[in-house]
Amino acid sequence: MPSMNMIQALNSALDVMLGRDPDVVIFGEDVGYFGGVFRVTDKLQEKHGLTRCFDTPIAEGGIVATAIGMGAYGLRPVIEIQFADYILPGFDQLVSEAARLRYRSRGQFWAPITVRSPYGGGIFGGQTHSQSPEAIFAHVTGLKTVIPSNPYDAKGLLISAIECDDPVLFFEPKRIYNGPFDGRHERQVQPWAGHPNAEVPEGYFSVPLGKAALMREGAEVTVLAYGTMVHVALAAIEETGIDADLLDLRSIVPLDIEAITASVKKTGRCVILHEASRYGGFGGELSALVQERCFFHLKSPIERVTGWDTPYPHAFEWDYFPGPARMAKALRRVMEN
Amino acid sequence: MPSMNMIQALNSALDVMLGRDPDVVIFGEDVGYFGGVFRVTDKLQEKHGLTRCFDTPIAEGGIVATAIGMGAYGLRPVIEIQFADYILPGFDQLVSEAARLRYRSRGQFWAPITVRSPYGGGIFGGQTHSQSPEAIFAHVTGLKTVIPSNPYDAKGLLISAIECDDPVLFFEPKRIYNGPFDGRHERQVQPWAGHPNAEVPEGYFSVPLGKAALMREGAEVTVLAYGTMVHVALAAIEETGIDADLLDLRSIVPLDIEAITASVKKTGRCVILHEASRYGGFGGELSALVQERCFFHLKSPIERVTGWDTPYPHAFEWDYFPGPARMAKALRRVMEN
Amino acid sequence: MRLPPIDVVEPDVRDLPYTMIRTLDEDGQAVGKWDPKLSADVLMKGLRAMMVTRAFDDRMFRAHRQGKTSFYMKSTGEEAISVAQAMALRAGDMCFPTYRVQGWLVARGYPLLNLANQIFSNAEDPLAGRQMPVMYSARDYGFYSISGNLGSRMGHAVGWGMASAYRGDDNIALGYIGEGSTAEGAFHEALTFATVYRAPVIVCVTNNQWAISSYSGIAGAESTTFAARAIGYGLPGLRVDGNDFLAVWAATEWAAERARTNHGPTLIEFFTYRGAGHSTSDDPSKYRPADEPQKWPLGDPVDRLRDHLIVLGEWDETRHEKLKQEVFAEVRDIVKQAEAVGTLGQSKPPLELMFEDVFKEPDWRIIEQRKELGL
Amino acid sequence: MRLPPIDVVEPDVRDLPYTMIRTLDEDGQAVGKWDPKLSADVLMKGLRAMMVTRAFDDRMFRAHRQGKTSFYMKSTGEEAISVAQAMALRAGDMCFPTYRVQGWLVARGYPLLNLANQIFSNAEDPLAGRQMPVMYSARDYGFYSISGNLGSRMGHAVGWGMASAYRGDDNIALGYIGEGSTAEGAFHEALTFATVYRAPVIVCVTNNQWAISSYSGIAGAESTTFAARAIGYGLPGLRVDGNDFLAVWAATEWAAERARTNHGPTLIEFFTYRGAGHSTSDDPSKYRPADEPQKWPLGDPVDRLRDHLIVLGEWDETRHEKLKQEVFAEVRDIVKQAEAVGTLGQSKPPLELMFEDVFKEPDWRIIEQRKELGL
Ligand SMILES: Cc1ncc(C[n+]2csc(CCOP(=O)(O)OP(=O)(O)O)c2C)c(N)n1
Ligand SMILES: Cc1ncc(C[n+]2csc(CCOP(=O)(O)OP(=O)(O)O)c2C)c(N)n1
Ligand SMILES: [Mg+2]
Ligand SMILES: [Mg+2]
Repeated sequence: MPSMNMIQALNSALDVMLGRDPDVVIFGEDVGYFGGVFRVTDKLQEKHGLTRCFDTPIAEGGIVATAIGMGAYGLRPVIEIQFADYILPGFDQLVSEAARLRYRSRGQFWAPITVRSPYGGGIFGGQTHSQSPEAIFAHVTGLKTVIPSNPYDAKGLLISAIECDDPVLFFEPKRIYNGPFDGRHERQVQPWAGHPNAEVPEGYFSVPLGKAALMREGAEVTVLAYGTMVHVALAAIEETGIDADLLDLRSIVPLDIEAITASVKKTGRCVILHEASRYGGFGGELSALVQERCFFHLKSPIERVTGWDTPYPHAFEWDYFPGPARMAKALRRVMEN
Repeated sequence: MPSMNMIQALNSALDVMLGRDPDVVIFGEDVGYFGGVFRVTDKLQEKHGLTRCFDTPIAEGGIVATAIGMGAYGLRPVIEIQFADYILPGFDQLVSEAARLRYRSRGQFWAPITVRSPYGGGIFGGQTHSQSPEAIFAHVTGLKTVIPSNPYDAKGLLISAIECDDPVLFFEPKRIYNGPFDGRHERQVQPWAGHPNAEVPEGYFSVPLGKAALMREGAEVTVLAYGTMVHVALAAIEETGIDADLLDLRSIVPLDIEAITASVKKTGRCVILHEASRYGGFGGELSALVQERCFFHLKSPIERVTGWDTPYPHAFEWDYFPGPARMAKALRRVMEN
Repeated sequence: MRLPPIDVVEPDVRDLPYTMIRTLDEDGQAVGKWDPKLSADVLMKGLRAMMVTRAFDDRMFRAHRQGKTSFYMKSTGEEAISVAQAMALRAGDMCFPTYRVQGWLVARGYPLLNLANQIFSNAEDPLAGRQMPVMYSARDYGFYSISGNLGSRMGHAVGWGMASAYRGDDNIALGYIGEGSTAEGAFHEALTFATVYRAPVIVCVTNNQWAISSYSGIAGAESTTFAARAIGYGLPGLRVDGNDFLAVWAATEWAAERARTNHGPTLIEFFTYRGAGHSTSDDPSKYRPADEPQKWPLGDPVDRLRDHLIVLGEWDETRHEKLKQEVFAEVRDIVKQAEAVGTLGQSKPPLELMFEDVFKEPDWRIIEQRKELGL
Repeated sequence: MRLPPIDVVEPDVRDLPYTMIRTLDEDGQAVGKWDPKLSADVLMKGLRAMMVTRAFDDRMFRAHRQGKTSFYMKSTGEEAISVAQAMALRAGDMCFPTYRVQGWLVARGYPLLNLANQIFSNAEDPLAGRQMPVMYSARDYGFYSISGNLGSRMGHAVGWGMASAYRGDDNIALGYIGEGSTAEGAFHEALTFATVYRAPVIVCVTNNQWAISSYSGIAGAESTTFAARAIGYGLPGLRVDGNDFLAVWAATEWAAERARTNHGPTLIEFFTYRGAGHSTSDDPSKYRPADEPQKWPLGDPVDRLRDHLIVLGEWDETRHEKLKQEVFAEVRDIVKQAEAVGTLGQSKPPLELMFEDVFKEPDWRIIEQRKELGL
């Protein structure tokens, strides 16, 4: 099986879907001729033509609105928002329109759109090229939110997102586009090559939305993570030698609640890890759900390891980023009870 | 002391601040000559002049952007977004600009703006005149979010918000503008007149941001609520006869974490009540914070009583709205342990 | 007033945004090159649809006063726009409506009973009680889903039109927006996309002079016309007497043919007047002279079409009065049927429907919460 | 090309968006009514500021290749716009910049050392390491806080100008936006507010032909000019040769006087060319001919001003070469000073600063989290 990095896997998913379904169209800022600032749509215009993959004006609200209108006609638009930080001008379109169209029209119209966007930090992108806005979308009824952590899932989940008849936010952890970064930034960068999840089939396959992946099985604590943080969690687990169940959530809407509760009932402990700032972040929802469903199994408080409640600070990236050291501390703390 | 309903109290706060501070300007859709669709700015233009209180074009992003620019110059704009549902076109301005300006400019510029907006349901306003978006703002570092539950607090908190040098979201529970609605919609509407918190001083006074109000003292369970839900909680507490501490949070950023933890450590139980849909709502953050800080004091799982995870359904308003019956059930459940 | 060929480019028609296209003169004669030369049958059909729309609006406004519905919005004085456009466009075309174009549904034959059932939020509400009154959706009648938030669907019209072109269909999109709502950024983004992709779309600004309590000046009307916005994008812009059924029809046909033959988008400002209050929640006497509607110089679209038919010898006062009563009775009877099903609070759709269509398939949250409600 | 009085209304200048205002002809002569008639000293000051800006850009671009900074963006070829405008406007005026107008800071005398320290994110970074390189903020130099997100500060310029007018001050605001970013809804909302409130603001569209890999057509340039956007609002729109220092100056003075004397906003399109790649992350050879910059018909703003000074007899090649070396050395020495403080990763501001200025006063979250980090 060919080895792909995350960019190649995403590109392959788009290529496959353009080939399979004439209703799939791809557009966004610089995605056409240029192939996207992160090269995810590289060569797709050349191969599938100008009407299948094209550039748009710089107006995220307009990009989403256009996609919704196309979706209402019957197409399956896959749009790219160049950085998740720049999705906010399109927020009203996503919340007031895409998320609500099916419900308010009683199923007469719907928006089968996929919104791809690189998110998260770790690339010295500063305040507006590093944020993790997943929590504000998770709160919006009618939107699905997917976050892959490796090339295999990236391709399989993106294909599922495109085939889904609901609007899907597909956040791509840009820090792991080229390698499985585990937060140890002082170490040399690792490529995906050789990683088991970098073995990606050439053709069509899909990974279902709403199913978490058990990345590591253990008895002492349950770790919940997604995106880049899955790799950070693994590093911390190794470092501490604590025997943890590590769940890669893969999608936060729909959420694999069964897998989460089953694991916490088994381990009696839970640590949640995400890059976004803590207050009001998705970790709060996860903590509440676990507490509600596993209260009598819990041996120690559920912990959240997250970014700080500050804007993303350029020069302090590694002080802000919740790396293995902070995660290891939390793992040791929960083991004290 | 004069008795005021919430609209009169808010109007009085604006009137007082226009009188005290020449830098205060008020604007928004229909707020000038007309006095606002909910009459909160009634007569202010007539009394203070066209340049102090005026109408704007229908563009929420433009309204917020204009306020930020004025704030950077040195004014203290107080803007009205006609319904909280319509704040989303201004979301990027609030998050990417207002919330971040002080931090990114290292204090050279800041946005001392107050964004007033009627929010919440209970008035048969349907999908786009009923939503409660507080959670998405609470997650944004750099924004404060205030929600009053009665006329006295409404005036005192609004004055504090206007005097605050940080951007403040000021959500007004429109269902209780005219009376303390407790969710028992089949009963006759109550006016504010006669309610102790409807006694409001004519002149200047303020209620600090970040201090919860203990609306009722009890030993068995802690109830956390804000806005309309404070009254719903009271009704449920009476109905069940359960001896509850009821905290009216009044602001969710900053949050009165001391009051919350002290109360839960005392009672060992906690029920959180909000109108917004549950998943990713602010209740999740509250639940997580309480669990992290009071874990070893908890006798039973922290419960969340909220709106359902559907868009706000017009005809099913009272099936969606988390009224006293649902709240009472939760109170009884937590008392089982 | 000249009638330019449909393949004009904007520089050739840069004067049009500053004039006004009219066909019906003071005496009810159709004059000038823009006369669409419609048959008497078509004119009669249009007249009737406008009268039904107005009668229905009046009835529902009263129904609100009687507590039978939570909310209502009238289109009084603006009926010519939606009715003429619904008739001038094809079945495959899609309009992206505002809450003030119910005339489209009437002209297209959407059952009034559906409208009434939605307005009463009763068990037969076609949108299952999920939407307010007037926020209709009727795909089969070329009527896209309305929502309370303003301006945000113009971009959907552009995308829908682009999809039609992508598929090689010749369906076109028509988007409505009030003059006040043109201030929203979404309006500009839609026009930019329409321009760049040459989308088959007609952008209609219904300038009824008011946005709740604000005069059109709040959106910039004191500096130029709304039709002139088109020049900023290099698009043809027309300014049309919106109370002139024939002018509305002709301008719409011209723009539709441009769109269908791939000559790109057209922006049309319909100059009209909001005859009633903004909605049942509004009291216009608070901000405009009570007699302003009567004083409106461009007249009433129903009267003007009636007079034209009379001038043509196809119609007279007595028949008009008879038709008025007939229409009144028709509306009354249908509303009675809806009332029999139930009005606000007395009847509502099955509760399970609250939980459907959030997603195509419910996830565990919906399933659990439905159980919590005992369903 | 006529020079209209500053109290013109848009209909009187509806032709200007379709022409181009130029003063420097092929031979370096200043011709026409728009010649601002500047003294040789002023011209020299401008020439030097443009040369410093370019030398600094080149140095920093190399610094990135050497891993000394995380990111950089050059303004090569566009220096005349920011330099001439910084000089033509007053100390009390405020510009709302893009990331491509560093010439403003150079012309206003902002210490190059501050720029370099921010670019290296070192201990002396004036913004405490919170911002990327090039996202400057310098209130005392009339330079508003830049952020990565595009278009969203034009409305701040309008509000700032309105506040100045409210206070009775005569400070005006100048907002910059790239031609690609004019597609954002925020641009339209800002123009609508500026129009409705007659704000003392100059809206500058720097049309450098490219938006990363997209040609200006992606924002609508194939249908009309960006200056023509002004007509849509009834505002005067000027289209100016942005590589002509004198024309930029004259157009800016004209618009500034209009704003200062309460004649309202002006939109100016500066026609220029992005001489370098979009940023250090970009490779323009992927999407445009390598020799396009050389082929650019409107020339290089530095060369054109140099030639003009030579024609005036105020300057010659040898002195120009000497100045070039002098400027090079000045930049080199200052950058060396900054390198001595430290470059990316080797030096950074005190960590406590990460937690300051989130709010005016930290709340318990900040205080607890600072402790968690052991501060
Ligand atoms: C995004 C948004 N902002 C504000 C409102 C509140 N609102 C409802 S109707 C209206 C006035 C609209 O005026 P106009 O666009 O002229 O349409 P008209 O009512 O005149 O047909 C306003 C401000 C809204 N519904 N949506
Ligand atoms: C809201 C937003 N969307 C997208 C981007 C990504 N982006 C950064 S620069 C750029 C191109 C801007 O082009 P233009 O406005 O012409 O300015 P120029 O770079 O040519 O000076 C884009 C798309 C962004 N920074 N902000
Ligand atoms: Mg209107
Ligand atoms: Mg550009």
